[in-house]
Amino acid sequence: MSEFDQMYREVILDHYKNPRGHGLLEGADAEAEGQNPLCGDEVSIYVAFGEDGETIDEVKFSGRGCAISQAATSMLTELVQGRTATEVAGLSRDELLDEIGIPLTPVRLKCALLGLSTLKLALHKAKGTSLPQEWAGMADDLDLK
Amino acid sequence: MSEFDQMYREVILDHYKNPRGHGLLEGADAEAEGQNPLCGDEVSIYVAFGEDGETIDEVKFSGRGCAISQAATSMLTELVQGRTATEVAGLSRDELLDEIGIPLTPVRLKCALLGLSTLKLALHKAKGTSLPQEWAGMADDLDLK
Amino acid sequence: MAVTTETQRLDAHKLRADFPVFEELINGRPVAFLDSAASAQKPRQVLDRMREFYEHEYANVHRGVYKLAERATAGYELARETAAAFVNAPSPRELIFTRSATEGLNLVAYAWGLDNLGPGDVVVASELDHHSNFVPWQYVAKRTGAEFRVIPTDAQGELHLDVLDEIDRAGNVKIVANNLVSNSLGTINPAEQLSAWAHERGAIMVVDAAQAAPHRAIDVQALGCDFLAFSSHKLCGPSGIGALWGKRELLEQMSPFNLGGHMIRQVTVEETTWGQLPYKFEAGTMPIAEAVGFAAAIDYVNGIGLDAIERHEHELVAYALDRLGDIPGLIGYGPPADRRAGIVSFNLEGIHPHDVSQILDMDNVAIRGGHHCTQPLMRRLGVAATNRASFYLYTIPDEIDRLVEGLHKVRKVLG
Amino acid sequence: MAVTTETQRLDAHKLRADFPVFEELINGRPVAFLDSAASAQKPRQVLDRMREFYEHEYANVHRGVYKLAERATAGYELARETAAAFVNAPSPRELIFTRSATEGLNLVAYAWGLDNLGPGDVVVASELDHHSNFVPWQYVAKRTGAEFRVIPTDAQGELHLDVLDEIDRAGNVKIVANNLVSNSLGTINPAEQLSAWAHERGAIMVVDAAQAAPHRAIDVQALGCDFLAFSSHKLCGPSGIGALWGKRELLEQMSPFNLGGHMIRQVTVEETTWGQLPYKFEAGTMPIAEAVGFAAAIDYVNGIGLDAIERHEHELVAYALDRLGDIPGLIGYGPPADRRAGIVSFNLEGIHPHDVSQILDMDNVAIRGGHHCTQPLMRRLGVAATNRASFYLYTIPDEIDRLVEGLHKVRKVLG
Ligand SMILES: Cc1ncc(COP(=O)(O)O)c(C=O)c1O
Ligand SMILES: Cc1ncc(COP(=O)(O)O)c(C=O)c1O
Repeated sequence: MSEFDQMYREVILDHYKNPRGHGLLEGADAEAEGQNPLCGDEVSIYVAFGEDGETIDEVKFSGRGCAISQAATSMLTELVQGRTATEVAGLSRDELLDEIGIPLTPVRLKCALLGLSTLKLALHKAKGTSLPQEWAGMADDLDLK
Repeated sequence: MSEFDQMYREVILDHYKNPRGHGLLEGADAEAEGQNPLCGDEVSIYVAFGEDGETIDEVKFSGRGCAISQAATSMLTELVQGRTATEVAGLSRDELLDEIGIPLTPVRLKCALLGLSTLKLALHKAKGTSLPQEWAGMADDLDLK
Repeated sequence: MAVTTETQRLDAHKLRADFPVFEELINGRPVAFLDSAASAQKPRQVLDRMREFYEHEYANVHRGVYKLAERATAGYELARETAAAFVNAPSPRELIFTRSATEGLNLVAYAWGLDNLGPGDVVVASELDHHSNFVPWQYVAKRTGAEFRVIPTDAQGELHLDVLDEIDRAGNVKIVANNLVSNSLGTINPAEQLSAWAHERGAIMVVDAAQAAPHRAIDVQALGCDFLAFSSHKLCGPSGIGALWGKRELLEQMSPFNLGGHMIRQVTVEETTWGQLPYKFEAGTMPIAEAVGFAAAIDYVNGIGLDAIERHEHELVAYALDRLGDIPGLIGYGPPADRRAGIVSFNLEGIHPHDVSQILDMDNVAIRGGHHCTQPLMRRLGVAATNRASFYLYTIPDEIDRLVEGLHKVRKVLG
Repeated sequence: MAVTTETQRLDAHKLRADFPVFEELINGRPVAFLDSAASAQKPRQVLDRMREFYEHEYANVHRGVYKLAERATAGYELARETAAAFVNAPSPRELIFTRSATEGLNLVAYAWGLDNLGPGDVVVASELDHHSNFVPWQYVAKRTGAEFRVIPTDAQGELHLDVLDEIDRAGNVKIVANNLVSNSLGTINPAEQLSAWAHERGAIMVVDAAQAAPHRAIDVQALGCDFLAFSSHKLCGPSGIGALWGKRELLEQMSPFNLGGHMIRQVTVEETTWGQLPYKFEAGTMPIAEAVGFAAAIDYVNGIGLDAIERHEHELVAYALDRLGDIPGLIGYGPPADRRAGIVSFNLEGIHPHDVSQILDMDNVAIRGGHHCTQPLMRRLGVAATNRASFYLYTIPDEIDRLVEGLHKVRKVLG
């Protein structure tokens, strides 16, 4: 497989062109915004919990940016659907990166993790907890709020 | 002749160890001080004119510094003795350098020309004229007053 | 018999042999390096000279009387003469080595600005300026209570000079800062005109020549400016060094900027007096080998001829604009070819510049996507970022062809 | 079984083969380079790495997504990690690249000092400090109305710490600045003790490690300081780059110093917000290849081992002090061998240091004569200048023998 096919492989392009979970969520239970100041990618994430106040019932995102950030965020919405907030707040970056399944340079890694970092912040904000050490570094590079 | 013999040749050492014109001159007609801030060499020059107010009757110097600056200033006092102020104010640096007769690097050149620069300033001050362009650059590097 | 004064042409194919970076092939092809506006590649001549300097002439400069120190000092001061002559400075004493163009501009902002600005004063930059010639002025204005005003640009990225009248009414104009060539759009700005306007008001004119110096002959006396900053790394020299030229009277009146070894005359506990120009502004150990490499780069560029370089880039821009015009959905920015330097900036409708440069990179075509350190300009253009291809003396039309091919592919994949 | 933890020895004769400068022979002998305290020579490993970087990995760093930009960014950021680890910084984000130690100290003086000092405050340096760690504090104190106080030294060049009580009564101590190793005398200063004293008073402690970092292991956490500056060129790395380590909380609270490209988050005409650490303090194009060379030098020095280097220099100093003791009319300065780094400073009675180094140079022995950028110390010692011989990992006893021989000759000629 050529470098090209690896990076913009079919599934990435599909998520980029037909993003899942794209849109707003009025009255979300958790939400946050993230930006990658290096390239201007922006994403806002909205989460609605189920009746248990724990299960992720619905997750939506809006934003603009490169194919990697948009596709990764779209894939993320599928990945976390139905899981618990606690579980997702602790989700490892590798789980998402495996799903994305393309080689990423340090610059592009930040694009790929923009959505997940923002989602984590949304969940931690909703729970009143703070981002774990491992993600705080990422939050320094990305503008999360 | 080795590099060594060239630089600290007999005549230089002689002027260094037995400086001519060393001392002060009370009530001098012209005087100035110079310093090489790069190495701390210092020299003060005093001139007495003859009755015509032009001929250099006596010239003395005091100061401390490296062998080159002290010997060069000593040689200078011999060189200008009996000449007119106008002549010496226009003396070319090469005339002194020929007399010194040793190879000089840019750093040591400033040592060698400290005395002459100071003498020129003394004469120009006495005449109320200013240092010519060519010497103004040297005066920037040396602290003359 | 008529004398024809045709500009010398350069042979980019031949010059490329001087640049080791083109020897590395990926899938049989060298990099199509179209990001020289960010930083240029280095010829062997520069690298060789630096190596030779480190191997045979290196020591700390000044004060040392031994042979290595003498050689190092001679190399460093010859570099100063070379850089001063390159911009036609009246004297090498007015040429201060800095880390970069950015540092040169900061030097003026701090050392001139902190002492000479206050409430009621106005500092002017433009929407077209690089952050390095924008943020320092904004910052020093804020620190001193002066006002910061910005000359806007039109949709093509040319300055709206008619706004100057209004700026004039805002207070005492003290500083006008502008880039000679815009790094985002290639616009060539009217520095002479701005200098004259500044001087009529008793203001100083600061020219950011970071993007101009590599590409066209610079003459500080003809520009009529008071300060001019440029960088080595953009003109085939090493990173880590740049130069600031300033008018002697101003430099002499100014406070120093960085303080420390070598820039002093006398230090006592009570007081310190400053050394002569240019040392007053060169505190501590300077980029010594870098200065020597910078001079080697200037020699290299001079050897080719700035007129030849300018002409070469001009031809490349015309060719590129022509070829890019064929790509559907391509939005170009910037003035017409005859009013710009070797830079083309564009977007592909609906496609993020990062994806464009990523896909181009897969075919070893290197361009830059981003805001190019000109966020105010991006805002004016209504975009977050653009793609930018920029050319230099080693650029060949084949690289532009590869860019165009690549863009077609981008559209096919992501369009 | 007892474990012996003998310090590794280094083999200076073997290491010399790494340094091309020693290949040039004059009258059959290489330079006896005894001026490493001013700047060190460079090993092939460093020069090779820089060349390789320029030939295969060079582009401007950050933002670029193409291969060369990626490689350059990786090289630059790896260099940051290397430099941060070298001084045991808690995080590479706290490691800011600068032009030199001097610039690092100025960064703190301006960016921390301008905002945090005022009348009633006290800034403290010492008589032993290099101008680069003296003049910036004096200057920023003057600009802000704070008081500048200096810890005096005794005749051997050791700090009179009993004066601290009096300094304490002069006002609110806000900054204590001191060098870890004196470049003029080799004195090793009590930085931990000064840090503790500073912190008891709510002051910040700034350590100038320019002369210490090449010669002994540095641990910013053990020193307990707030800022620490050092230079590449003194530890076998290229000129044009240095590093400043600072405590994260302080760096985050501080204003930036140089302003421009890359150090911003968002720029608008009204306001600019700063980027994250360390970029907030790295405006414009940085010394990219120099950072990579700096890291190669750190790797080189680490490969030999700082303990081995320290031991080697210690042996050389003891040998030199012993041999110099035989020269009639020689006046030595500085503390005993066991309390100093690899530097010996002396005068020959009645002979100007310039003549000493000039005559030594004729036999290709390179030492430095001058005030070594420590005029206040020279005043304390009652001299205008001293001769200084300084050692590094490639120094061999034979070079000290040549120095001693040369000094006998100086006395014969000029005594
Ligand atoms: C103790 C000390 N501090 C500061 C400096 C300044 O270092 P640099 O010239 O690399 O900025 C030096 C170097 O001479 C030094 O020896
Ligand atoms: C127009 C312009 N000004 C200033 C700069 C800053 O130059 P440097 O990064 O070399 O300091 C640049 C480089 O990007 C530029 O293009």
